[in-house]
Amino acid sequence: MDALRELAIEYGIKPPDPDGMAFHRSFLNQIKNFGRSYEIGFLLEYKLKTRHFFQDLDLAPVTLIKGKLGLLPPKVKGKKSIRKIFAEAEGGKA
Amino acid sequence: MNLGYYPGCSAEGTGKEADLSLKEVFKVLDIGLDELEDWSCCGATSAHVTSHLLSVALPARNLLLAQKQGLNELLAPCAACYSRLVSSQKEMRLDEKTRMRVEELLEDKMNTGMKICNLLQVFEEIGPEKLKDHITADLKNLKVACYYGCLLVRPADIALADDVEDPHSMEAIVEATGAKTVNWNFKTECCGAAHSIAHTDIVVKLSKKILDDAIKRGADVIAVACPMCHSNLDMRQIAIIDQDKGRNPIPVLYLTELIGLAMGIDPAALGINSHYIDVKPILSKITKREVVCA
Amino acid sequence: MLLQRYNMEEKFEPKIAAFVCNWCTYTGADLAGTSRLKQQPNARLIRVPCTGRIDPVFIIKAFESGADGVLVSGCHPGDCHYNAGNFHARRRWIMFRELLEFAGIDSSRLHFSWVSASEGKKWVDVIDGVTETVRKKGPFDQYRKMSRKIELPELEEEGVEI
Amino acid sequence: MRIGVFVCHCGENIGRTVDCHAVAEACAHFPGVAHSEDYKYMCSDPGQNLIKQAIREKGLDAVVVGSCSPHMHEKTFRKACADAGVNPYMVEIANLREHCSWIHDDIKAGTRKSIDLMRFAVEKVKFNVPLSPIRVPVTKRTLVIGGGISGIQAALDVANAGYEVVLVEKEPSIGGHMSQLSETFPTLDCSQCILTPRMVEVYQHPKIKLMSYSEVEKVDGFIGNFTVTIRKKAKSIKEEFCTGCGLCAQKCPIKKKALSEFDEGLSFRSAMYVPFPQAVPNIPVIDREVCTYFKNGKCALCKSVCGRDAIDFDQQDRFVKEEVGAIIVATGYKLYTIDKKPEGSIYKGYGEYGYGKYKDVIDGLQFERIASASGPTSGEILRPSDNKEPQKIVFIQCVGSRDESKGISYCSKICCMYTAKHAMLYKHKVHHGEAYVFYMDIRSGGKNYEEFVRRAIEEDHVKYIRGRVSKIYEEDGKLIVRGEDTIAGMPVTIDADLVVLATAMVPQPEASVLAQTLGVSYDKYGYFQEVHPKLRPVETATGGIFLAGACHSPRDIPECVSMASAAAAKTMVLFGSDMLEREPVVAEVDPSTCAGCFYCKKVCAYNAIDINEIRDRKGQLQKVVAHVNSGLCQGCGTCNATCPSKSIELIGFRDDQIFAQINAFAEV
Amino acid sequence: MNGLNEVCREAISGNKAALIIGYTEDKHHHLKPFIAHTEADTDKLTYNHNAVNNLAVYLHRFRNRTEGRIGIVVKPCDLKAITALIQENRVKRDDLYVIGVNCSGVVKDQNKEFSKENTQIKCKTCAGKTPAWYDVVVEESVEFELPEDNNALLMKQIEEMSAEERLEFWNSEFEKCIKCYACREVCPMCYCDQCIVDKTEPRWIESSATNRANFAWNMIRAFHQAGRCIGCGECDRVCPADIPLSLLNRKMGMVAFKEFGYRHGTDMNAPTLIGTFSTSDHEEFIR
Repeated sequence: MDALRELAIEYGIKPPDPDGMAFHRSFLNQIKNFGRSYEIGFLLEYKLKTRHFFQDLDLAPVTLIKGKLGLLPPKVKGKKSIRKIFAEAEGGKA
Repeated sequence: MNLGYYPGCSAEGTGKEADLSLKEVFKVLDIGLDELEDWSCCGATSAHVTSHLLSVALPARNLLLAQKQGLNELLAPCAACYSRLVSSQKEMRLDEKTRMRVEELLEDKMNTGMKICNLLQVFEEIGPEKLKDHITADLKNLKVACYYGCLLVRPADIALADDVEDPHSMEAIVEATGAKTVNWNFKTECCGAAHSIAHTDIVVKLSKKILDDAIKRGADVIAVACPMCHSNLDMRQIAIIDQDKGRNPIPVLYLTELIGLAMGIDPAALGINSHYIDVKPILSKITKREVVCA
Repeated sequence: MLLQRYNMEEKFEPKIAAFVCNWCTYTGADLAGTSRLKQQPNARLIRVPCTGRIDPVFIIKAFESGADGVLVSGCHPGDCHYNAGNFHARRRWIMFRELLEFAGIDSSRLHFSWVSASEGKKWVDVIDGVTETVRKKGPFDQYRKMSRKIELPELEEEGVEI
Repeated sequence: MRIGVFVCHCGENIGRTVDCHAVAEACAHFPGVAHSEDYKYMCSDPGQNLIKQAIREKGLDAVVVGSCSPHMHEKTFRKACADAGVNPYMVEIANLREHCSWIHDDIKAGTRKSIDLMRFAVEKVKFNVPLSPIRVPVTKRTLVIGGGISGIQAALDVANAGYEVVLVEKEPSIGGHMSQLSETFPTLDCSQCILTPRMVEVYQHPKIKLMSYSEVEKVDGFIGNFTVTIRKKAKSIKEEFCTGCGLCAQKCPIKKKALSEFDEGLSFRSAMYVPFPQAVPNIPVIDREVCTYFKNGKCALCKSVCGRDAIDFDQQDRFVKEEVGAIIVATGYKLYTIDKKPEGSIYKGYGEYGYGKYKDVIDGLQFERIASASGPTSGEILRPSDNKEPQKIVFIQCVGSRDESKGISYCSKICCMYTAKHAMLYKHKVHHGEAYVFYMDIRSGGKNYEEFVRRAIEEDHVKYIRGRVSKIYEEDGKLIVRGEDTIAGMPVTIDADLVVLATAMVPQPEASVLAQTLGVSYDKYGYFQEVHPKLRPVETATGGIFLAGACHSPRDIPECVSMASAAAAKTMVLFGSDMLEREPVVAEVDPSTCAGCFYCKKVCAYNAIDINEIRDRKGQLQKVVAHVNSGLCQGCGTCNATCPSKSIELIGFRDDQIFAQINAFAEV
Repeated sequence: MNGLNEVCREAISGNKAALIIGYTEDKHHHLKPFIAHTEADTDKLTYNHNAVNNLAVYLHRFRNRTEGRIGIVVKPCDLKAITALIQENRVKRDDLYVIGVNCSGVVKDQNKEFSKENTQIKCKTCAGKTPAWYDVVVEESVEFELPEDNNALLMKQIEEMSAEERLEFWNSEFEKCIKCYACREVCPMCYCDQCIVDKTEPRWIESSATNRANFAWNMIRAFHQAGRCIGCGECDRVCPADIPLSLLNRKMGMVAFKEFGYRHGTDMNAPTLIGTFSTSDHEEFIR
């Protein structure tokens, strides 16, 4: 399954489930940029991608109060290696 | 005994109480946790559904760090992280080519022998006896539905559960705290997992079934050992309640929170009040154990 | 080397001692015969009930009697007429051939095979294969030399012929 | 020693590529050879007469024949020599045909090789010694272990042939699993109707000694001469007095303490009980675990009601010795433990199917009892939980069987058939009911078997779904069965009232223990191991011990019966002669040099080596040495090769005989 | 910790042992085996770097004796021999009273001082300075400089040779063999009442002084030790011709471990290597 999906992406076939793909892309972008998932950044990107601006807005305040959303992006030092991994994954198709 | 600790992203966000309670409980158990320095995300579902290399290399980076840090056992309390780390390790053990490719990327030799364990395994190792020694509160009035979800039992050769179809290891641990476990049907059903955001409807549908059965079997609370499951059963329960008003909510606790409560640790310290579904109702069922003097 | 032992025209024919079990390999060889499968004439079979009966010393003895190569063959694991004889034999061989190898007997002179009663063809392949390998390897003169009396230093001058 | 050499041309067969005359010439010059000749057909009468003649005229005491493979004519020539007064074991055969003439073209090479082969034989025969076959007396009695259909059949066959039989059954009654069955496939005739007469026949047979409620404790000796120790468990009843009136069992007040084994736990039985009405022998036993008398000395009601004063509370287990010549093992099977995995077992269990958790998830044998007229529901199909008639019933095949992950890789063979039977029985009794069968494959090999399954599908409209069930759980009194239909390629959910699991057949748990007692091998599951899977399927590696029925592998009634008869036939072959003749090719120990390291014992596959203590007159232990039980020894010689001091040798293939051949190699 | 003599005296007086196999010192200050039967005897017992003999070999003398346990002074390395003998049911654990000594190494040559050069090779590879098991243990283990493992080097050299060279090498060694069988006599694992070389009907090993006879003898000896030698190196020590006999045994030991993960004399309950088998024993060398 994963293999097929990966091939589809490789051949640029339009995903039947754009939201799902948007989710994964936005998620991975956070990791590419910050090394760990950065939920706010991720939600923003996702909403921009999918235009579901109002989804889960109700939950946002609660979540913030409960301190379940890190406001600042995480800081991982070894970003170099992570970037490298992504570069390889995106460039070197295999 | 010192244990390598890989918190995983959720520990910093939606699953922070998992992190808090784990640390508290291990303090009581007097087991040191060496947090993996500069750890990064395991890539989670998103990696393995989009790029095979990512799904191996991202966890590999962390394994390598652990190796450099001289850890010989690594605890990944998040079932998803655990699954990714082990899969990656296994793959590199079995597939020379992938391993070399990853080693090249990370510019270091990989030792694929490190022991990785999830919450259930670590508590099995600690053993119910040792747990019992630290139980101070009385949970005998508390009925718990132990929820494993997917990644604690599947894939069989990664999760290494006591029984793929009908696991009991979590029950054993929960019973050690003195709480009662309920016999229910959906302990290994899927909650919808990573669809939480993109397909909330699916998650709501699946999670509802799980919650319903737990309630029907008379559980006061659901115990989980996976932040993903937790946020689906806890956060998404709001939506579920919105859908059919008047249904009564059921709190969802991390295994470590439950143990923490049994150990008489201050609920706040365990992060209890950062749940979406209020946990207080069950706190009332937990009484101080009257100490019997011998 | 050949020339030392034989005059030009006669070409070296290896002597091969084959220890075979009665129930599988010997019968397999019979089958090769009844099927008229031609094979090299160098091997001489010594029939024992079971490979389990074969003492490693037999192999040394065979070399002492001037064998250039030795073949040991029996039933496939699990087919042993005596249930487990060949399993015990196999374990002995694992040890013994390492010992001989270490002592300087080249493994190309010592061969093992499983040949069942139905494997006439395989038996022929084994025999021809072994014969060829040993033929390539040449005569085992080195071992033959070992049967000379150990010379005592002072006798050397007088030069006892060997 | 005067050796005669005879070279056979085998017509052209040897003659074509071997100069037989030259071979005979050459042999004449071998030391020890007193006579050498060649002839066209040695195996022919004139050929044999040549040999006999030469033996007489030249006073030969050993003979070497160069001919075809010993597997062909060794016996012939041995006999010829024996007739002429030369010990048959002083004869050696050189295989000039299969191993020479037939496989070579070059006459020169062929002749040379033939001469070598002859030399080997001559050198060997010099070290041969006159031997006579080992003759052991045969006790013409058979022990049959297990009183199921296999044991019953074997016992009857042997007994009807006129030989005595001791039949040992560990339960209070014979009959085994077959007595529990309702109907039998593919004929749907009533199981007990065909079995009960057999059971009675066993009981009344003058040649059969039936020992129920007994177990084999110890087995000594070897083929033809076994001594078996049997434990007769205390029934707490003097059998000779009991008339089987059953009053004691009726009156026994302890009615609801023990579940009935016969009804597979679906009903209760009293502490004093007869397992089932047709039991043979019809003698009750007291279950001392639950009987109050054995708890606190109270009650003893049975004693007071028994008119014959047959009750004996102080009875102890008794040990009896039986002398037998052959043993037939027929210990049968049991069903795979479906609920949680028992400790240390290789079976993983099926917690997800909720067996033992939900009353209405039952196994095949339990359904047999429910469907059986003599069962707890007297044949009405009612489910255990509330005695209601199930409107929807689901049968699941291959529960355990063919499921590596649950510890069993083999197919239990009978489940496809009995599940079809169950479904039919259900449909015949609950016409409007729905029956579903989850299967992996339908394996209905056997006479009228496939037709039977088709009938279930086509006439009785049983719905077959190809696929596995992932889990079963209870919801509002229904059993929710969730599985997959792999043909439709979609998940299916059935809300059933009753679920029947066709659980795997496994050997009796004590089977492996018995196997060790008998000294026969068994596989990782505990099934007894035959010597040869094709040609000797009912014999074990230990002479005189035979297998019958499901203790060997899963099999149905007809197969059990035929295997039992086969085993019976084997014992009769054994009993055909008063003395057992065996090739004298057995190992022999030289106690003077044996160091008693017992490596020989370790490698012996037949437990043929026992420990012998040598003591002086004062009984002072001198040394401990190995000793070969020539009855058990099969003559493989593995001990000989293993012995470091060569204190144990294989007669007929002694070291000097083999060395002689190896040394002859020098002349090659 | 009590000294050797106290322990031994106590063993005899307390009927823990009927006799004690140990070491005593002769006038050249060499240690030699000594069997103490009485309390008085026990004073003669001693232990030091010169305790070279593997005393396990003397256990065979007391086979089948019934009264009392046999006390024996054991170095960690020699203990393997005893464990092995228990494995092969030559002695019973309960018939023994094992007086373990914490070893500080033993000499090669008793005439020289104990030093790095004069330390037995086995001390380098010794399983431990303390016996794996014992009834009582004595002596302090003192750290000492580990010797060079020349045998390992030699082994390597041999393995690098061609087959022909190897045979040449061993011939040149075996040529020196005078068939005195000291190697057999001193070996705790050679306990046959009559050795195969003494068997004349048929004769397994020719008595003639030929290389092939010597070769045959040494092969048979090595093979009979295959998976059984516990590496005490006594054969090396006593060989008057200084043939590196232990190399052959050591090689067999390595094979046993490589192929079957088996080490003789490490577990008194383990089944022996020869005499058992696994259906999965490797066989890629078999056609």
